[in-house]
Amino acid sequence: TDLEVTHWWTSGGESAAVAELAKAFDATGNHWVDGAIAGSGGTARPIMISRITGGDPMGATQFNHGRQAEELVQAGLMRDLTDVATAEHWKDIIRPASLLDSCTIDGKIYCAPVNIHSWQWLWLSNAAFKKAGVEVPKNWDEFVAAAPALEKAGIIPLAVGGQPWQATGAFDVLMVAVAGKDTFNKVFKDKDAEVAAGPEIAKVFKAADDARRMAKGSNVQDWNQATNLVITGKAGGQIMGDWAQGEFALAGQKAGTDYTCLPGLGVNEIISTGGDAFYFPLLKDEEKSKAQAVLAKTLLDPKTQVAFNLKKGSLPVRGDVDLAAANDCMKKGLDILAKGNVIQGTDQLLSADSQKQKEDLFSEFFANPSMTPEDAQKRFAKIIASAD
Amino acid sequence: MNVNSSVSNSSVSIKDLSLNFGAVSVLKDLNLDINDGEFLVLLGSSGCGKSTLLNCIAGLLDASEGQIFIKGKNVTWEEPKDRGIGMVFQSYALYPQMTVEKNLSFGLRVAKVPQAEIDKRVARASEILQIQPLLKRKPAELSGGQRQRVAIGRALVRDVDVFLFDEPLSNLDAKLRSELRVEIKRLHQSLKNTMIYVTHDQIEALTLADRIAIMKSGIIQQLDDPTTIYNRPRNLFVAGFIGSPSMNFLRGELVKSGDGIAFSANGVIFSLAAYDANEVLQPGRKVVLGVRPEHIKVNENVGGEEHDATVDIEEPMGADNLLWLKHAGHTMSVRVNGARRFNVGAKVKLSFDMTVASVFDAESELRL
Amino acid sequence: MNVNSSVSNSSVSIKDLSLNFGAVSVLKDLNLDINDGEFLVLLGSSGCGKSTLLNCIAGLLDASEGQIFIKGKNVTWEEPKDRGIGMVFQSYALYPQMTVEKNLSFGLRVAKVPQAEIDKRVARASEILQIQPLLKRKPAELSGGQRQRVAIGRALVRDVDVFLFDEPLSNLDAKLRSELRVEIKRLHQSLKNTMIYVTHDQIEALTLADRIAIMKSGIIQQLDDPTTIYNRPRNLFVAGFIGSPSMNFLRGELVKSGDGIAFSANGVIFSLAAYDANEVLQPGRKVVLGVRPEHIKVNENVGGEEHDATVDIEEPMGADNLLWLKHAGHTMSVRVNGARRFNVGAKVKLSFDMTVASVFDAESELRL
Amino acid sequence: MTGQAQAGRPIKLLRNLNAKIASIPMILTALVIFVGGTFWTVFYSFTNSKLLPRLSFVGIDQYERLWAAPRWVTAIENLALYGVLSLIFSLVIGFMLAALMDQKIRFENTFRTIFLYPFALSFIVTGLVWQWVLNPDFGIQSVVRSMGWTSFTFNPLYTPEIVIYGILIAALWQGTGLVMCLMLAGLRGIDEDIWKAARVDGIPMWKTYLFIVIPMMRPVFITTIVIIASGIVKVYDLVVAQTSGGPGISSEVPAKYVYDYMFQAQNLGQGFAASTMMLVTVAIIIVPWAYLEFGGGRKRG
Amino acid sequence: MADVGTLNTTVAGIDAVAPRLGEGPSGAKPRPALSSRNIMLYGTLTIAALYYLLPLYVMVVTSLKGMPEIRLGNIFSPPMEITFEPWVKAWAEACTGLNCDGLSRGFWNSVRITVPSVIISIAIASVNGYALANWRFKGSELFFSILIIGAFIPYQVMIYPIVIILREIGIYGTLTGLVIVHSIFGMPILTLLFRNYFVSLPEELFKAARVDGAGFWQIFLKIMLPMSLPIFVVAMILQVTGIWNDFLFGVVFTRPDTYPMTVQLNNIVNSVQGVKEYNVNMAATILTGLVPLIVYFVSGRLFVRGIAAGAVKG
Ligand SMILES: Nc1ncnc2c1ncn2[C@@H]1O[C@H](COP(=O)(O)OP(=O)(O)OP(=O)(O)O)[C@@H](O)[C@H]1O
Ligand SMILES: Nc1ncnc2c1ncn2[C@@H]1O[C@H](COP(=O)(O)OP(=O)(O)OP(=O)(O)O)[C@@H](O)[C@H]1O
Ligand SMILES: [Mg+2]
Ligand SMILES: [Mg+2]
Repeated sequence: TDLEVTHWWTSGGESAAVAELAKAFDATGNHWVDGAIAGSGGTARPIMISRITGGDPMGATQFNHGRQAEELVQAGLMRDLTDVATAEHWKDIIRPASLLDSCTIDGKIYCAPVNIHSWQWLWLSNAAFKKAGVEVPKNWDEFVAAAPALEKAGIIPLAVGGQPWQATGAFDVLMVAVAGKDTFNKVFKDKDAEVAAGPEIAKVFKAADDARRMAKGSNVQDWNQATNLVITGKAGGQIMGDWAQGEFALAGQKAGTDYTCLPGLGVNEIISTGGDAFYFPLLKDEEKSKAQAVLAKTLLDPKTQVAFNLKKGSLPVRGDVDLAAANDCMKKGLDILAKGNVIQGTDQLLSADSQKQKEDLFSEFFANPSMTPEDAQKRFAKIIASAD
Repeated sequence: MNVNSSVSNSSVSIKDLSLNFGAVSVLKDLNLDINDGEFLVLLGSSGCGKSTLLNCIAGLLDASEGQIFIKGKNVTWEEPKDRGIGMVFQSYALYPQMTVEKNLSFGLRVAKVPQAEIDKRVARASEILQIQPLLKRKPAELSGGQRQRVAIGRALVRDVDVFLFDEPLSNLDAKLRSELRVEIKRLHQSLKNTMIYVTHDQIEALTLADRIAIMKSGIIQQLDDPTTIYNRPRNLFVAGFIGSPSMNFLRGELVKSGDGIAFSANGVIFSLAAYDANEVLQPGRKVVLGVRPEHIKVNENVGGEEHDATVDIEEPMGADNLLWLKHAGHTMSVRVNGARRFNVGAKVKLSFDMTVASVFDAESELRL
Repeated sequence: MNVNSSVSNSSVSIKDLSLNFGAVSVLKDLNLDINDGEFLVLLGSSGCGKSTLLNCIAGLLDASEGQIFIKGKNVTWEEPKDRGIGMVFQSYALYPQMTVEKNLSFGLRVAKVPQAEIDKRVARASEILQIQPLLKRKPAELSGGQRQRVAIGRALVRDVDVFLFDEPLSNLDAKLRSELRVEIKRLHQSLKNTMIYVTHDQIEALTLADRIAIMKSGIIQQLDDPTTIYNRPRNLFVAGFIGSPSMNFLRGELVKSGDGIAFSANGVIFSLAAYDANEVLQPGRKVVLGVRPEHIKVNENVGGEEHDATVDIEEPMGADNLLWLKHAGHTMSVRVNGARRFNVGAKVKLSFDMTVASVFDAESELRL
Repeated sequence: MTGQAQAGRPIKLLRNLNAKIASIPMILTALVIFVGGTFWTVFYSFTNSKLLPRLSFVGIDQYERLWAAPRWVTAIENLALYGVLSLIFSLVIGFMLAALMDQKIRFENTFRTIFLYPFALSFIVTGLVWQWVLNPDFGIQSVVRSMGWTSFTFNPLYTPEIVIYGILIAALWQGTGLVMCLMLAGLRGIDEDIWKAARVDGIPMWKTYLFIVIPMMRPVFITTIVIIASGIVKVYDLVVAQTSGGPGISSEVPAKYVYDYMFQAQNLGQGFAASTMMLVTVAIIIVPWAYLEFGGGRKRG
Repeated sequence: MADVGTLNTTVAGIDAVAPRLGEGPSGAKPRPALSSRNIMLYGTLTIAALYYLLPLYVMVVTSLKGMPEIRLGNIFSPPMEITFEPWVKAWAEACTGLNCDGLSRGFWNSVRITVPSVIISIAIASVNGYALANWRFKGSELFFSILIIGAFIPYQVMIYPIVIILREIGIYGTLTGLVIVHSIFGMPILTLLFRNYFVSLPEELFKAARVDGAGFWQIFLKIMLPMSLPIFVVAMILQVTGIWNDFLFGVVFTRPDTYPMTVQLNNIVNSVQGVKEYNVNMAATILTGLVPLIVYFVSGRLFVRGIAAGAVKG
């Protein structure tokens, strides 16, 4: 049966990963009709949602698991996957458990998580530092200290693309690194505006201010173009999720020799466990419904998980798969995961609305040097106060 | 059918017709009976509502109130095509993409008339109008006069009772205009249809009409045959409107003078002994005396007193010579034979032919 | 300055002027001398090149060949504004967003004339044209006649030697046209400027002109004063063009008849004893006889033989009555007094006034 | 008599029935989509609808939040600046080109085609091309630098203060051709005699244009302004393709705010409130114009 | 004919008085080709033309270069080595997600969307314009005013209600739905164009046809349509380019297998594989714009004429 699957994985590494999913699904005798929508989640999600609400749903669609599809589920537009999940014992194999919690609404499971993405990585170009004549930094502070040297060598210290979510993500990463897990949870989970206005967060804004200064002159839009700056040694480093690894891999670069990765910015080794999940709109067609179940199953199949996540540069959602082929960075991530040093991703904690407001704030903050950290913090606190 | 005895002997009959465009009332309680076979001209200056009236008769505009009968039938709410009318427009309104033949036959084809019948009628119309050689041409390849002939033909083929013309000759130059005028007259003499003809050219009105309806602001001022209209205008407006150059008007009052009545203005006395209706004239009344330019004689006494005047401007027009004279404080136009020439400033003697003059009440403006 | 003795006594002088639009030659080797203070009318049918000639004089079109002198100065290459001309257009060409006053003064302000002088000239022009009450209005708020008066005013304030008018009255209705005609005539009498006036209305030409130049296809057919043009047209074209309705033309030949010469057509003989130039007429020559409608008398002998005719159409026009008669195989128009009425089909007797008739050579079409 | 006539009087609704039937699509569009859709949107702007519309009213909360949002304020400021500039420049450039084209020039067709062709391209394409031409690393800046002026800086798309001008350049490139066409049509409609009268009066060409011809072209200008203005309010694709609103939020526009909040932020209420504000702006400009232009009903014979 | 004879005598008569040409300038005033006026005129036009041509030039040149050459820098320099690789790639090979058939699929989708949308939207709008110009009824002007104001409403305002409406009728995501959406949003400006044009046609023509007995449709089809070529060309051009270039509706109201070319273009341009392949992007951009460009080049002259007839009324 043909099943149309929409997603926004269109960059080099991403589409290679999708190909794995498609291959696995096609192997079950069905057919994966690819509905890639380029741009980013921001572009693609509205299209997916309007198709679902417009009564022309696809067979399956990618969302960041968390709160993006909450209302669709509440409106009864999404298919209940509890039967598949029970049959496949998802409760037991999926780790961390919070991933499945994010898929659960009123006790029913509505999505199949496929990977864990963590944001808390600093990617550094070894070549760039060599050219600038400084050691490859081991943590954020060293990186900031090395910035002048990089600049002198005509290298942009920190690559940040123009897309608003990149600036927001970088800030969240800085927050975990600078202020720690508790503050992070207080702000985003408990929506504590006082903390958000407090001295801890002020430090984070100070760091963000540094990052902003170091990011001047990036002149690129897409995250992978920014990554490309690092790959080519035009930029010193980039704060980006683990998906950036796919780009390094595609460029044939090796962790450790060509580039260095610092989880938690080398300060606080904590990673967030956001990620992607597939949702299945409610379909009238019996055949397709069956195919949906097959797809859900296939997605969590151990072999698929390995193949997909290796290409994607993300971590598998089940702890029982063998990831011998994983590279250095991935292994680091797995370690942290095993240690349980995890936090939930902001996608899971905040509504899309609050996320958007945050994006507006930080994209402005990063682009506009005349905005003081203090002002930005005030606005940040306001957003947190009204967040849901 | 609403056959009504009061309208059965007239071809087109309009009862209490009013028409408003929004708040503007264009036609006001208009009544008009047009006889079978009559050539009626609607004459009036621009904007007086002539076209509006014609469009009402044609059914192109809906009357606000009142009724229209054609051949005794109440057609107030009929579609134009069902009224038995044909219409000819100022701008010809030929269908530019069709040949003359197609133009003529369009209405018939729409009405699904059999082809043989169409051919016959087109042939007849084009023979009457002598446009056979043009049948295969498109309107753009015709001269103005030819176009207008085709436009008439289009009404002709429809074999209608009533022809409506809306200033059909206004777009033509003077020469063609007078030629086509004669043709239309001839057409009417041979077809003997009822024709309603709108114009603002008084020459057309005078030459063509059996009767003329003179309109002003949506009201018919006078409805009479051309001679009556010209010689016995009902009121000041009609008197001034008809005739070129205009009738000369003198404001003054009636006085007793010897045995009869006379008119006095600016201290000059004009005897009205010869005026045709002088029994109704009473001394003391404020009146306006109207004399047409051709009824004033220069240096040639036709009875009555003579008046001194000076030639101000001379306008030779070929057959006629138009003089503008200064006489007792006002300017007067006088038409003399084209062969008689005067110098500007020359002193002349005027003699007024009162048998054909008009006297109007100064207040009601009606002819006495 | 190219003062040239041959042109110094004329106000505008045109030498061998030719003008082509691409391959089309519109004016052909045209020569014209206009005297100081003369009112010259260019008369011709549409497309004959009148406007083109006027535009050449104004400098709005470049001549292809030839020269133009104004007041003795060769202005062939001058800009319009430096030629000492003012121009009045058919469509008025007023600047719509400016008040009348601004319209009048705009050219002067651009030319940096001192304000006091501007005021004086505007005041004078508006007094002459009696448009003082309109000075603050915009063109859209004026009637056609008022607009044309302002357009004349715009030429007036420029204090120019030569006025050019391009059909200034064509857009007005008949009544206004005759009023403004008189005004222009009066203006010329008081200003005594040279005026060149283009029209295709022969009444305007006849009444206004000191001399008329009749044009056809870019060539001047006759240049003479109105009386000569009317009574002694140089050729068939001019004869047919001037006069309304047209001169009646009869084709035939000259024959001997008794003591003198006569004209014979369709077997009918017209004695030419009274013709003014009958000494040049030789028997046997193919000629065209032209008689104006007002020179044919009905049931009234003016000498010569009488001819039988039948009334075909009668066109009463108020002061006159126009008869279309069938006479020996052709139609003839005759103008009689408006009071004389005839029935269609009535038999009448015609008498031709040969003293004012014209005889044209059938081949060269020139008047004999 | 009158009775008879009334009897014959057909039902008003049925007169010209065909015309009414033929207008049904228009009537439906006008009523259901434009009026209905608009009211629906305004109505739901008073709710706190998130991903799906729902009827939970929150008064004017959405509006308060809207006007407190720096991004919205920036977007409005940008729109005002962009709107005024693009209106002025389109008219000025379009008119000047039209005036030049009206000088009976040779190759008129060629020039016209050149000026008009960008209009055939979408804003997406326009945005991409100009993003490329203005790209500091490849485009004009780098070319000029490589010619020796190494300190030359022309990087509008990555400079928040002037990014809106970068968008303006692209918008003008795309749109002035049409304006030129409209103006040219207007110029050709001016009575030949006006030009002649002005020449006889000795008025220089530029003064004739400025004081006589332009005022006469009022209707053309109105039509043109309406066309340009309706495009300005809706500007979206161009910004998305060229800068995505960046750098930061410095090239945001209201239409993008609406789209982002409706769909990306999944806050329909906020998006509806923003679109209602856009609507109000439009209404303030347009309703008086539409009333003047169409409300009175044109006079016809 | 008479002319020749008269010409000679007339001219001869005047000749006797005045000698032939005097001194001084004669004939047309010489106008040098390189007058300062012409230099200004053509200079300005040429500079403007360069500004308009520059992006097209850059697009074409870039699309013919290989990536290494592009990275070298100068976007204005002509390609040292012409390669059609990017074109091939853009047309047939570029990937979005797993689909690597470039723009070719989108092209046919665009054709399938554009043709019916153009035809139907013009058909509806022309009938509207005709009804508004010639068959006014109570309220017709009101609906028209609403329509015109509607032209200003940002699309975003109405997308949501339209999605709901289409869903309710059950044609969301179908070609029919998209055609309806295009017809709706093309309606205001097209109706305005047609209405203005039909108003400018002589009303007497319409009256004559009514007297001839033709009804609503007969007058429209037999009398009005044949006279309306210029305005139909304008409408056609506007709609072909508008619909072909549309992105928002194409993306919201279709599904991936029927994505129009613009959406594919956006996908290709935004599906960055490592470094941006500017040459492929430019080739794709040109390919996408090709259809409207050709339409303009072919019928541009009629466009200007139609604009003069319909859009700009006095
Ligand atoms: N559709 C309309 N709406 C409003 N007023 C109109 C309309 N049509 C005509 N009028 C007005 O009605 C009056 C009469 O118009 P109508 O066309 O009948 O005049 P007319 O006598 O035919 O003039 P003309 O000689 O100029 O043709 C005019 O004042 C005109 O302004
Ligand atoms: N710009 C032009 N290009 C080509 N031919 C022209 C041009 N202007 C005028 N003509 C032609 O020159 C001839 C004379 O035109 P002109 O305008 O002088 O006629 P006119 O006597 O003024 O006619 P009307 O009485 O209609 O104003 C016409 O046949 C016309 O077609
Ligand atoms: Mg009328
Ligand atoms: Mg002319």
